Amino acid sequence: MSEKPLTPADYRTNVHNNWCPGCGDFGIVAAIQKSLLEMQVRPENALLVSGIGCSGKTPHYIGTYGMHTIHGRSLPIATGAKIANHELTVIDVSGDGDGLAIGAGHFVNFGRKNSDILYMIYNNGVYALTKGQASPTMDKGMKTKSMEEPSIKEPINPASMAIQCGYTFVARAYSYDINHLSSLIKQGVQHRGSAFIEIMQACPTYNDVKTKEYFTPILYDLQKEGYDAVVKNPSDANEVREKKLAAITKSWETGAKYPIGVFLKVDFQTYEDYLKEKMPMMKEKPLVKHDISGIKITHLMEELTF
Amino acid sequence: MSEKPLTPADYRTNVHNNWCPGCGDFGIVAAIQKSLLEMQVRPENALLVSGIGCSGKTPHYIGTYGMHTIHGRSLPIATGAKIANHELTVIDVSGDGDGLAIGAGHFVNFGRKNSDILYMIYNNGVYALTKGQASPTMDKGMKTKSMEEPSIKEPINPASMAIQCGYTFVARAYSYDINHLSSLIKQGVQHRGSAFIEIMQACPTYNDVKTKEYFTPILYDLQKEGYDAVVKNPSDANEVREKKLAAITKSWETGAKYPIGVFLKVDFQTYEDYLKEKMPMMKEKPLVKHDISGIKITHLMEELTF
Amino acid sequence: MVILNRVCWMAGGPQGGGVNVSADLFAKACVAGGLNVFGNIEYNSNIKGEHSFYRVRAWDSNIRSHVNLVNLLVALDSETIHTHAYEMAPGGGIIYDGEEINLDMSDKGVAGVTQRTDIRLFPLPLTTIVKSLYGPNEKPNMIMKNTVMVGASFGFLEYDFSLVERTIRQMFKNKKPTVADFNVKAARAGYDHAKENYEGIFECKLQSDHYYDRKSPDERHMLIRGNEALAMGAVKAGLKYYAYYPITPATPIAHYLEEHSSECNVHVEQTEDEIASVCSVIGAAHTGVRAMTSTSGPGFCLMLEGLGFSSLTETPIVIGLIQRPGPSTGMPTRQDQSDIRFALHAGHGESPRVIMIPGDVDECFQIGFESFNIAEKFQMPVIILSDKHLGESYITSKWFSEENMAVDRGLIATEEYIKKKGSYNRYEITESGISPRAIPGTPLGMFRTTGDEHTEYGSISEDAMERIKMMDKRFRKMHEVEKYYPEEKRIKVYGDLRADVSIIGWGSTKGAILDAMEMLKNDGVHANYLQILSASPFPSRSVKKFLDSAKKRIIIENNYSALMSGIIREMTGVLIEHKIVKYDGRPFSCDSIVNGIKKVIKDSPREVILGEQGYERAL
Amino acid sequence: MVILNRVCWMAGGPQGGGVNVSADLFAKACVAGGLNVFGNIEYNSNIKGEHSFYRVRAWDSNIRSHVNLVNLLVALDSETIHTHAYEMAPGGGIIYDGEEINLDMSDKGVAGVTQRTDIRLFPLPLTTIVKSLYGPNEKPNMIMKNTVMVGASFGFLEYDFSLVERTIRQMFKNKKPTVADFNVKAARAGYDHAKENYEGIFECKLQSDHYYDRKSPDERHMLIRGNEALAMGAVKAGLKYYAYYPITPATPIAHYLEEHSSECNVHVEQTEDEIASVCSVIGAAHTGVRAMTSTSGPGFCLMLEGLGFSSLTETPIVIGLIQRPGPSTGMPTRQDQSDIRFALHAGHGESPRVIMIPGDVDECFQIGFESFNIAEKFQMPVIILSDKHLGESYITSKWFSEENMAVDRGLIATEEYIKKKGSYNRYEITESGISPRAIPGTPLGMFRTTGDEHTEYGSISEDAMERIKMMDKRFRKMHEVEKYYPEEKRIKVYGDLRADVSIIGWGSTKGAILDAMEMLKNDGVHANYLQILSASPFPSRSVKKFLDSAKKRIIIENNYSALMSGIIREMTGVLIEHKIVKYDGRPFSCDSIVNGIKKVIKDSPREVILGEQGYERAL
Ligand SMILES: Cc1ncc(C[n+]2csc(CCOP(=O)(O)OP(=O)(O)O)c2C)c(N)n1
Ligand SMILES: Cc1ncc(C[n+]2csc(CCOP(=O)(O)OP(=O)(O)O)c2C)c(N)n1
Ligand code: SF4
Ligand code: SF4
Ligand SMILES: [Mg+2]
Ligand SMILES: [Mg+2]
Repeated sequence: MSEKPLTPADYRTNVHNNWCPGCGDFGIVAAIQKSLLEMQVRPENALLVSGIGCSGKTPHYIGTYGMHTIHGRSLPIATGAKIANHELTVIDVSGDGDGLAIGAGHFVNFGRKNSDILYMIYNNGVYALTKGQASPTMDKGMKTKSMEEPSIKEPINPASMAIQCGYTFVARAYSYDINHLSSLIKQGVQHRGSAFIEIMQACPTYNDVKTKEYFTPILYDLQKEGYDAVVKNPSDANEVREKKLAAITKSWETGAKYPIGVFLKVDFQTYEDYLKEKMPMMKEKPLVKHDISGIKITHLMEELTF
Repeated sequence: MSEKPLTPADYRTNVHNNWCPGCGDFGIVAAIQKSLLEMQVRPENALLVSGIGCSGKTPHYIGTYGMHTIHGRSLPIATGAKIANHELTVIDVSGDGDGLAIGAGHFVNFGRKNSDILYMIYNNGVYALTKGQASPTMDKGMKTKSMEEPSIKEPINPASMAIQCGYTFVARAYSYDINHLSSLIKQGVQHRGSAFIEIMQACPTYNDVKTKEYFTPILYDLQKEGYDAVVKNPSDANEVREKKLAAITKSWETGAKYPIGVFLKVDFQTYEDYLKEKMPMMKEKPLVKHDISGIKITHLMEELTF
Repeated sequence: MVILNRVCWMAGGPQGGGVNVSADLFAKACVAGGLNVFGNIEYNSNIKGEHSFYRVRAWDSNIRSHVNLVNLLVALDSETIHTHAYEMAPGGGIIYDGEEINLDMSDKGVAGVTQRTDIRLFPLPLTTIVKSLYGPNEKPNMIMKNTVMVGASFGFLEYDFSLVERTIRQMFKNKKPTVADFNVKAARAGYDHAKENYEGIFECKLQSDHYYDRKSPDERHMLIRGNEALAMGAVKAGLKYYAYYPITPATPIAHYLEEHSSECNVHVEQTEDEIASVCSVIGAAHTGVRAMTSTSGPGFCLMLEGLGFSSLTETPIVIGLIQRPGPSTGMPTRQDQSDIRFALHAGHGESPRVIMIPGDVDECFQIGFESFNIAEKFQMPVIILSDKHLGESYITSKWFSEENMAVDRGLIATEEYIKKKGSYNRYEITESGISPRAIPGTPLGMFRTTGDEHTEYGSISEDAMERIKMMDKRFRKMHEVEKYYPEEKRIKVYGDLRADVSIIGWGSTKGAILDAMEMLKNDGVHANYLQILSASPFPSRSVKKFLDSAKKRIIIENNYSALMSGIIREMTGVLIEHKIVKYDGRPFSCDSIVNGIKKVIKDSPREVILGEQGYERAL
Repeated sequence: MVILNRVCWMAGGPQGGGVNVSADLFAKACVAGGLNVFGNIEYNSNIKGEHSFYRVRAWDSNIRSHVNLVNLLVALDSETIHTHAYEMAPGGGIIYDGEEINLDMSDKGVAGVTQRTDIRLFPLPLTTIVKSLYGPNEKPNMIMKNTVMVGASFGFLEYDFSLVERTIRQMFKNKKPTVADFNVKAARAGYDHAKENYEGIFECKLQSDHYYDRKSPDERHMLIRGNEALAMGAVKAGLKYYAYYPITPATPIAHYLEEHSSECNVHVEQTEDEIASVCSVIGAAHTGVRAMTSTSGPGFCLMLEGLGFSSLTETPIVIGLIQRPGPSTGMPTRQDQSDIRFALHAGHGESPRVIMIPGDVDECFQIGFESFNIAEKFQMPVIILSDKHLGESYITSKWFSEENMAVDRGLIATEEYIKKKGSYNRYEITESGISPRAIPGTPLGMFRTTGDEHTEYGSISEDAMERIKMMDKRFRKMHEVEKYYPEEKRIKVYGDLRADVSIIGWGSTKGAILDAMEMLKNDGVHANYLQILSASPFPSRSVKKFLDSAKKRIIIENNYSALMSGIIREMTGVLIEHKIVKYDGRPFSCDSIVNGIKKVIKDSPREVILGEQGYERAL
């Protein structure tokens, strides 16, 4: 391989894009591409995994390896991929139905592992690809034009839930702010451990409430306002607890001021670090590079011989 | 039916119980029976739903209606039952594997509805019935005698998670403290909306770390220490937020002092209230009592006629 | 030559561009005039922009399928013209925006319409017409072009405009009155433009009130889809709880019920996934209400533990399985019939179930109703196997008869019953295998059910003899189902007993097969047709009888491996010699079936594989 | 009369009471002496207290199943005696705690042992013996009673005690040395007590080194279970990632691999559910490692979307499906063979897969290995269908041969390959249907896969012609599988070609069938037996050939509806006249099969249903 610097073209594909005009997803694709380019992650060393939904189509438009998988299951799939080759940059993207309805169990349990994957949920409040039913993030009392009646269920707050579930980098972004989002993606990829970004994604077709006009006046950048999300001493349980509570508090803000930016960052040992301790050969190289020809099982048979 | 007062015998069954000697589950059964008796809930008007696990066997030992269902799915099953007959007292009990691993998605999404069900998780840190693997509540670094290596995953804190997910009554109890537990069960049943009780359940067979000896010295009763869990004005969003944060903070306490008791109680409109508003006949009587013979669909055909 | 009351009309264009509304209007206006209509839609798993189209066949006689030829094409964009030019009937016409679309595209290398000299182009000045509808200070809404084109369609067809107007007013009756007014105006402008500029040029004509009299009470017709008919059957049966997770093509059932939730007192729950859907249905059914869920393949994959639990615990649930092409996400908005074996064997262990297969909207309604009686009488899950084509295609149908439809809830253990008996065992071993069930809330009926194997009382048992008794009990119920729902009801035979070819089919192929049989008859080929309406219990004797007396046997299936032929061989021993299959994600048209059958008659191939655009491969 | 080297020994008692450890010791000590052993366990879905038992058959010749008669019963409680008295062989003996259990229970109305005059009771003074092992200030541990009883067993059998001692030391080698010492002491005490008090009284004897020479390198034998053999095959194949969610009876595979994780560099992941198990396996396999999961019915229900995705995206995964009785939770710790149709048709849509069915531990090992080659060469899911009986029963087996086992990873698109080709299409249409796959990390190989139908490039396509091409491509691979894994490998035939009866079976019934055949031969009945090792691709021609040349055909299955007979009829047209089934949650013993076959020969019933305690029903 030539090692000349990568260009934007390296992150594109020729696949016809059929998202609606004005969809926030375009911005997300651009931000992923921008961040990979800026980090000079080689396309062959990145794997983008997605579920099913409008959001699910993302990998088709990005020139890395990609898996457009099944509804709600992208996280476990990404998990397996990461363990098979922990040198890959693995990014998982889900819709809010994908990740918080059918996939909620994986969302919760993935948080427990601190595996070095960046997970992003496109929060558009609706099941877009199935034509606009309420997703679990839709506000109670809210009604879009495609709904018969307003929602009567409390919404899930994805960022807050991620903090609760143990993700060690938690942020929120806005699909139309590509620069800010791509900077968060870079931080998320570079973070060692499980990173989560909730992306407020405009769906002009089905979500006629949470539009650009809705968001623009209320968004503010946590970091610009001096919010310090970083745990200085990860082995200080008190500091961790305080920072997490502060992060949850921030993530609950609504109304006239709606925060984007980083809520929490704490550096713990990653899941992959633990596995390397356990399996000597994984420390040397990723599982995928192990030579599997000619394995002998004599010692296993010996054990069962009396 | 004779309406003479109910006695303990009304809540028993003749089913042979095969839990291990000393299992905390015995205390839970006793507490459920005691609370139902004290509330004089008629056995025919209560439905106990469970999943699979040692915990799952609970309904067999209690003289109400009961459903011992499938692993991780007791909550959705309970949900359907409650809507079919909202006059029933519906109590759902799960194991921690049941409710927080395979069933975590339902746990999260049930919290959104404020349906009038009491949900209890038996937190014993292990998958007991499958012989002692770590459950999602097992502490990181902890190792029971049945495990090969210590757990390398962060635990889920069920009470905290319940607060995060929108349950409107959240408490923690201890399986060997039958009086306290049964008082919480009564509160949970009487609470209008989704109630959650995390029960620290001793499993002497597989969890040789979190034993009676472990718990006895550290447990303290929140209410005895004057902790006020009740939201006075549920329409005051600030008070709700403050109380929830305080509840989360409390639920995170560990070490020398470990709280049991009520973390949060807030009274919102229930899911069933909303449905009654929507369906006129449900206001009159539960769906199960509607007369379904001789329904006419003329008006539906009329609509499609041009 | 005038072709009267036999037109295949099509609208095509980008998704979200108004194809559906235009075609709805066209179809409904035809129905308003008493014509028979069959309409089917092909669209992508996409929200906006991809090409979609909607065919409407309006006919004087009772048609039940589409044909591949188009007489009149309304093209909302140029892609539509190039995509569909090949299927235009000779003499057919294409309506499009002459001011926007330039059809001289030979230099761009686009094949298609420019090479057809046998069709007519109707380039309407749409922008001009739409602008003319507005006042000088109003901003013209170009979406009105669609209405103009529908209006023009009726102009070419010389249809009675008052029917078009009435339909528009009915369609927009819930909007501001000006909306209807404006649409009428636009349609009229198109209508007039066509009449004025192309009078007599187009050979197809539509007349109203040809086939049936919409005013006579016994002759009332609806324009209905299979999904709606199914939902109506369920409402009629007393459905109280419907749970779903959105999935094409099953969602429309939920949306239909949601819209009618208040008036029908049916609760529709959108759950967090399909596991929760089926489980909440089990909870509701256990608690005594009639409850149902519907889904398509991916969702059904998630329902199997629930299905098995329902069968083992003898809880009566109904599941609609609306097929689409798999495996995996496959082709979410397309047509396929490949889940029949899956439905039969879904779930671990051996568990009795009933699988009912409607083939037309009337059967959707009947089965939508009857499934609940069967589920409750025999206390087992009933799967209704439908598909995208049956579920989403529109057809004119007489009003359903509501006669002789009695709700039968099966054996219920009431308080009185239990008192009389003295004790209550939920899973009492009986001769029929059916045990009266107590509904929670019933005094004295308290029992515990379990997904474990159990005693009559309902407690867990691992005893070998109890196991045998319980397995036998549950399977005995299948014999009872066979009596209640006898073979005569599980098959239908159409056509002469003595026929040249005998067709076997199931589900939504019915419409195209029946239409094809009529076409074949005109060509001197006499066919008969056995429709299988149940996969479990399987009508083995009737199927064998039919097959044994057949001359040339052809199975027709909308899947790759002709799954039903395997079931038939397993159940009857008969190997059907010829297969006609289609697995390209599209339904059969009647003309493609005619071609396939002719191929079989001519060359006797083992298998004919059909596809779009006349694709045909014989093995 | 002395019965030499043919003993059926059983230990029974409450779960958690030491049955397993006792029986392990007994079995291993027999193996240490070069005897053939078959051991199987019956236990409840319960942790402590319910009755469980463990049979060990120790034999001079190659046995592969249990028989229903017991020669020597070690009863840890009185329930064991009353439960198993009926199955004692005449002349058999029962060892129990004579100081605790009073067998004169006639007044309590307990039937059983008290009515058997043809067996011997060995009431040992266990408390006294155990106490005698301890010093005056030590607290005696009564669990030692179990070891005393095992020791006594060998005393009755006059076995070489040094083998018992050696086995104890090996079993406890990871504990403090005093543990082994103490157990040896306890066993010795039991041994001596039996020898001293009952010398010559018991007719069965065991001698060491009878059948094979454990010291010769080619004759090394292991005591192994199917689950372990499967895991060893997978390790040999280069397994790197194994995911699971706990479930009986599949968990032992995971535990075995977990124990060997560090030395074999296999990661074992306990996921949050079975959906995550199969999905993470897909992710790992896609990323280039050999990956597997195993489960039982309830878990398999949750894996179907993953299975379909794997088939459609051509991702090579291996799934072990270890059957247990369903439906639903059923009987979690018991035996059944009823998921074969489910495995065949699991998942919506039509998706190629391979289903391999081991019948003994050697085949578990072979298939555990070969499944990965097939999965990767043909890029599709492979299901290994095993069951509780095969997975959890112990058997002596020669060391597996590791000869001729080559890892074949199929077509991989390396950087060089792609460079040479100039471009890369992941789903390139090829004659074989197989397209080289690029592993993430490979420069130039970047592609996007999808569960939607797709183009060769891997992007979503809803085009009708692309669909046909892709379906054809995927199914073409099945033909390639048939070549690589030919019919000769998918069946095995045992016995004479010209036999009185021809048996057809699959999976774990193999051991009992082979043993039954030998027993029948002694009775003058000549049987042959066709073992089916693959459900997909199905060995239709070979099965038909075998059936066509058979005189009397009997299918034997551990399920209710003889599912394989349906598959055979579907695939070959042949209706097998006789069925022997068992669906009581227990495996066949060889003697029950002998009885079943004799019944068929005598009365020619359509079906014989067998159960425990000699239950037999003929239809
Ligand atoms: C098991 C399963 N159930 C249902 C579906 C249908 N389905 C496709 S996309 C989708 C929802 C998408 O919503 P979301 O995840 O929010 O993504 P968005 O389209 O909003 O980006 C659903 C339910 C499916 N593909 N698989
Ligand atoms: C789908 C499915 N997967 C796995 C199992 C096996 N299984 C039975 S109980 C159990 C775990 C029980 O653990 P928990 O929920 O914590 O309950 P406990 O036994 O500790 O009370 C599992 C995994 C099952 N029954 N169903
Ligand atoms: S429906 Fe919404 S989310 Fe989907 S492509 Fe259109 S705008 Fe984007
Ligand atoms: S294993 Fe644990 S949870 Fe299960 S019955 Fe025994 S003590 Fe109780
Ligand atoms: Mg969404
Ligand atoms: Mg537990």
